[in-house]
Amino acid sequence: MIQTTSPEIGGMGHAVKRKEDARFIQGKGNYVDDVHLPGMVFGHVVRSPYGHARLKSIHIDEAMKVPGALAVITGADLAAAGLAWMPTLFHDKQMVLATGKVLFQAQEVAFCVATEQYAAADMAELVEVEYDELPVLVDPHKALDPDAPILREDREEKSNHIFHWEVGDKQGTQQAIQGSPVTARVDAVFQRCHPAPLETCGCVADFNPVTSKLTIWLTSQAPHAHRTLFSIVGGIPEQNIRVISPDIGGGFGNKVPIYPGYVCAVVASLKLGRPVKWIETRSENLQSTGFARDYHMTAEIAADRDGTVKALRVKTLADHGAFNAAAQPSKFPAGLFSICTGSYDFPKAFCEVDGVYTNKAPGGIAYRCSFRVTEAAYLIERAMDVLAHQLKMDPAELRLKNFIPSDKFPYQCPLGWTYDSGNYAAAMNLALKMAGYQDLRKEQAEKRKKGELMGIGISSFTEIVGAGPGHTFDIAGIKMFDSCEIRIHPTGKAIARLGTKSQGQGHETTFPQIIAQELGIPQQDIVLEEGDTDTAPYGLGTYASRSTPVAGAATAMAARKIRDKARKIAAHLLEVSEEDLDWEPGKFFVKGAPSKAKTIQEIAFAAYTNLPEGMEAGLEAVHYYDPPNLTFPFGTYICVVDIDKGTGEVKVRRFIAVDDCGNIINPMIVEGQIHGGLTEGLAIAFMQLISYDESGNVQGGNFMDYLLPTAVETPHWETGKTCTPSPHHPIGAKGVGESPNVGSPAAFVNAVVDALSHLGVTHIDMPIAPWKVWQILREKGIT
Amino acid sequence: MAEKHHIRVRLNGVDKEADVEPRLLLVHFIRDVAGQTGTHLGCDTTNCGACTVLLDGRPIKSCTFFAVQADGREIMTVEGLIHDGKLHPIQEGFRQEHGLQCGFCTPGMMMSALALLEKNPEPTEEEIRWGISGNLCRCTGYQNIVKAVQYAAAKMHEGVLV
Amino acid sequence: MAVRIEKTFEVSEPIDQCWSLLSDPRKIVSCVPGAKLTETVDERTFKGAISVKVGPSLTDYKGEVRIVRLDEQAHVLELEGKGQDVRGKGGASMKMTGTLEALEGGGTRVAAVTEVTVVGILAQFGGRLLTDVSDVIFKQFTERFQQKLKNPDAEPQGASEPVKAVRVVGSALGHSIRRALGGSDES
Amino acid sequence: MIPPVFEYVRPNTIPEAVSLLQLHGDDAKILSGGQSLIPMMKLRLARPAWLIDINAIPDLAYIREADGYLQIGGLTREADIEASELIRSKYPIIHETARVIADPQVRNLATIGGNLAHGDPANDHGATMLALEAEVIATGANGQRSIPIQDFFQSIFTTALEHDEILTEIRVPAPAARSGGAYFKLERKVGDFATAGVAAQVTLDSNGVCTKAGIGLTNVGPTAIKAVEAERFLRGKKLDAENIAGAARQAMEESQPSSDLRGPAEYKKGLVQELTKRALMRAAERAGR
Repeated sequence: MIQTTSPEIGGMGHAVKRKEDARFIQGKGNYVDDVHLPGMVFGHVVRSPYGHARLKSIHIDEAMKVPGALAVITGADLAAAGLAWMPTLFHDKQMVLATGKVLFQAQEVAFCVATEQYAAADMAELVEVEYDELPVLVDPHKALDPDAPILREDREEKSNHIFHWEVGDKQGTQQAIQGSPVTARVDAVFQRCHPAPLETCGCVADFNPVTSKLTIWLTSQAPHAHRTLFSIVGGIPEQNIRVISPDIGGGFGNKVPIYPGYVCAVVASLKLGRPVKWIETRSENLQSTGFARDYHMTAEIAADRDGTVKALRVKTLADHGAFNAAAQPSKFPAGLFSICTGSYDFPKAFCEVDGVYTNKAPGGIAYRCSFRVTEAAYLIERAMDVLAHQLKMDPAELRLKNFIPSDKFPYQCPLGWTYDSGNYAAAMNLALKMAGYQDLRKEQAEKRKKGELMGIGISSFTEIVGAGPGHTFDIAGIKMFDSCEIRIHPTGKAIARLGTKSQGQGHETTFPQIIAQELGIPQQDIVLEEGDTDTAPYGLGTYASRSTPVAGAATAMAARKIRDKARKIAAHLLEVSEEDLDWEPGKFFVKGAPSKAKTIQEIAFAAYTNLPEGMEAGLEAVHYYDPPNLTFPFGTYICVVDIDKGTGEVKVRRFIAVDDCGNIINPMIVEGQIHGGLTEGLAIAFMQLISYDESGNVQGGNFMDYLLPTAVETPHWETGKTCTPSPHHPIGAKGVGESPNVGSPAAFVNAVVDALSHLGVTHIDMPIAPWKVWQILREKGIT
Repeated sequence: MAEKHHIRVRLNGVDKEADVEPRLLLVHFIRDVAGQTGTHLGCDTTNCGACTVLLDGRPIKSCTFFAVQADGREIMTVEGLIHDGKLHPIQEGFRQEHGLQCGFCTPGMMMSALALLEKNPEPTEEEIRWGISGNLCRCTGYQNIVKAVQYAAAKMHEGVLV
Repeated sequence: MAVRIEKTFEVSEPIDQCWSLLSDPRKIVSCVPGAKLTETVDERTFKGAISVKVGPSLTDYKGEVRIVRLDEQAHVLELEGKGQDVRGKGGASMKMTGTLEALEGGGTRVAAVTEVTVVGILAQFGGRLLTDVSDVIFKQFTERFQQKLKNPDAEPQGASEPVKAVRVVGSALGHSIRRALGGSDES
Repeated sequence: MIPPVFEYVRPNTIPEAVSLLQLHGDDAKILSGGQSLIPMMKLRLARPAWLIDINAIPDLAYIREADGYLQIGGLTREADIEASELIRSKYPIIHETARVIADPQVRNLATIGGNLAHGDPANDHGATMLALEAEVIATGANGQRSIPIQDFFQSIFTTALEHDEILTEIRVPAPAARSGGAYFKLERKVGDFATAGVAAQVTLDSNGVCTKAGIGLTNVGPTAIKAVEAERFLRGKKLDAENIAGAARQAMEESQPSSDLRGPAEYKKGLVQELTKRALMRAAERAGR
């Protein structure tokens, strides 16, 4: 267990108020759109209204007549520079500006640049593009039909099939299912949705012709990786590129990929020798940048009559849109989807996934999620409820029966992962107690007698976060380590720089708390910097809850290097041998003589003034941490809903969330992360949907129809926690950002289905809109 | 190019004059002409509320109002909250109760909350949720924003500042 | 996004007169609100433009109309139209089958099946309006068709002006309101 | 999102505004609250060459009772209607309508005149005014004329207003004793257009028999719809569960919804039935008080 430091030091476990807030609450944040440079000009993207069409011609003359017009860049221009296509983050390529044809509505076709933002928008209307419509493919189930149009002419294989991937014991699972007395099956679609951070994507690209240095202010969750990719794609020497990721207005995975707009702005700046700003509109953000999910899944569970699970078989169709732009660094095409056995002790399992192209926006990004763990958690938690329903067993009881027992960790799951730690029953029991589960079931029974509809939904999810390890995860070959550099100033104050990038997670507050914990330097004496590739050590960025598991570990390790050197200096100052020294946060003292001590501040000063013979000056360290394994946070969520039979509306009456993310750095921030993640889960379960009509028109491509909950739709969250430290993490932490978003959708859906289960309802696809519930009630003759 | 109009707007207590195109949106006047970038833009369809400012004391969405309409009127933005170097209780509340994460919605959110408290100094939780229902937040789940507003209500009640 | 509109109406004029109007794009176009032909590519293909105005919103399309079937005997006409929003925000295509049937007593029954497909921003934002708007447009077409039969040479009033719901109202309003009011005239 | 270029003029009197409308004809639009028009301009779905801003014209924003009417000035903001003590106490149906329009910021600008004149079937006041049998006062070159609300909505986005007329006032006849009304709206989230909305206004006699009933429907047809058959059905009947159910069925028959992202047409019809029930019950309850 972590030793508690004093409030003055403010190490781990203290609810320290956030340092970053000072600027945000005064409107002094510095987001990309706030960057204003002398001579800056503005870009605006011309987009295709068609989902699938051949480009016949592009006429720019009228556009160039707009006062202030500077340039119109087309795919042909980029092709001439070899930049018409760029690599995606997952073994595919994507068009920067369309050449030949367009493959989805809102695809980038041309880039207008003008001296004023308004003029650039006017130009975009006047670029005349002639299209020849082609048959549109929007249904992934039809992508492999013989008569389906082939979308990707650039590929060798004349097929819309991207990949087939399978893992596990196919035959053993098959046999187990055939021989099993009970099998439960669910067909579930995890709908296409979008992270929609409140700040859209954008950049300011500033190429200085004199120094040939390219500086890019970028809405980037991974500035270093982006610098390397810009260098590889653009052929610009990496030392001449500086990516600055300033304040980011939320990311949730949306700001991991590199988007065509960025590349166009860079090209325009190279061409014009002026800073070029490009900021997405909201419609552009929802219609063209990384969508998430769109997994069409089937799960079958084989079990004994007493509910003991025997095997799990999962088959999934993955709709990646026009390009496989999945922003995921694992070696597996479906990322971490094979965590789909969840919290349960399945002897056998088999999982297969096929990816296909459609005329939809490219992506498959991890929306507050570790690369498909959300889809996996949703599927298994839905399937367990279907099994419980089939066995007429209480869903809590069924889960308790099948949990991986806490003494079985580290646990080797049948699909290859080694769970580091867990105590699922403890989290579940606390949640049941907080909810008053038995009373709720009684209330439900009474309500049913009166014909009222109330439901209780449970989700006991397992997470898998903290990518690396480097042997399994990389971006463009770069292993998924992360980094921290700490410098202690002579006065004992410090600056730390990391390879991650906060988008609201509060790194400026939490990482200094780790250093305070390790070195005893008060957290307010430590400044933290991120997001400037010219100053921060190389890192892979912030997403998939990896900052604490990876960069957090790097921070602790760097601090420990400093402590080791400090010990030598302290021994020198106290004229004893290192072995004679004991450490407590803030000082070394002579064993048995606590008064004979040197504070870390005194030691820091000595590091520049009074060193042992032959020791180099200074007190700093950098550490690159490649985790030995992922971490496995978990929890149990319980949702209580009431349904209005007349309108089909679902009211979330209560939601209890018990999370276990190991040792906690700042409980206030962890709680805030959980509130936010649950609210995004609520939105996914009931509101968020990006769909396409048969003509390829995107539906839900703006905030009028892409529904985000307001304070009114959002319930009051009840949170609790258990603590099972990660055995392999230097400070026993696990990461928490995505847990509530991964674990909650199943709880909401399970609650609604539970309310209707006595009518024989076993599944409803998300988002659960009132009309869906109403239709079911009418079918069942309930009015 | 339409005829420009000369406007004078009282922005956070200071007169700001400019010749503007009629189509210039107030939010762009505030951000680009007056250079006060605390007011943000989050959508195209008047949904998100990130651009919320006070027009003669009432919250409006400055992305759906032309600068020329603001001629001769008073605009208050997040930059106008601080008073003699002292934070407004609503600002304190957001920090104390962890009412913000990425900070992008925060300025607009605070302006709506402030307007609510001036109309209704002791709002219930439900009234607070309705009062900020024109502002979207993607990070906090609103729970701590509600607490922040309650904190500010109590503070303002004590007559601390204002 | 597609809508299908099937409409039938009867006119007192004989079938041949109706056919000569229906089968000649140069004539029939003047019955289509907001539409005009700008160029004759060949006897079956024409370039044209149409403006569609819905309340405050106005969209201008330019494109091509093609006669895919012209069956003198069966009195069947099949038209295909494709248009692109001149400001690059979308497009629309139309398939129309018009069939004439002679009635006892010399009149003619005109049956038209039209399928309109819209892509782009109108489909994104105007989806909820599409059906109602198409209805309005078709009602005006009917009126103009009858007008044109009575008086072949006269340009129907406002022929090439944008479809304007306000102009569309006219007599068509009569039924639609009555329908809305459940067939009562008391209010 | 950037609106297209337009010219802006801000007249100080109605005659000025009217003559500007006549001068610029179809190229001109009135700018009132702008909360429907400006978003359409930003999407470049609307591109008026002239905006005539009527916000500087005095005495167009008021809420008062006079000559047996509740009179609401065309330029009255939804927020002021929502906050009006007079309306909250005597016309709760109008209060309930105003408070569910868009969101607080939008209601601070949006006006009741704009809400009606826009002619969008999704706008909420239409149904309520149909239920209340209000009159629209239009001011044009030849002065004022009164348009019964049931003749006002002509087709989608189209009203009886002439191009050179301005909606200057909406008049609601003061309800007789034992009258009550209510507005029920189902929306996907706060700020959304109605999936369906129902306004109901009833007057009872001393025996609780319905002497007058007004029912308006939001966003279930090309215009706001007055459910006259449902109204007729109720006249002379007690507002018991059975009759209310009957009227609700009628209202459903009179609705003409089309399917969209808010749900299939049949669901919307079901909603009309359900919300009509709820609105009538609440209205009857209020009338009884």
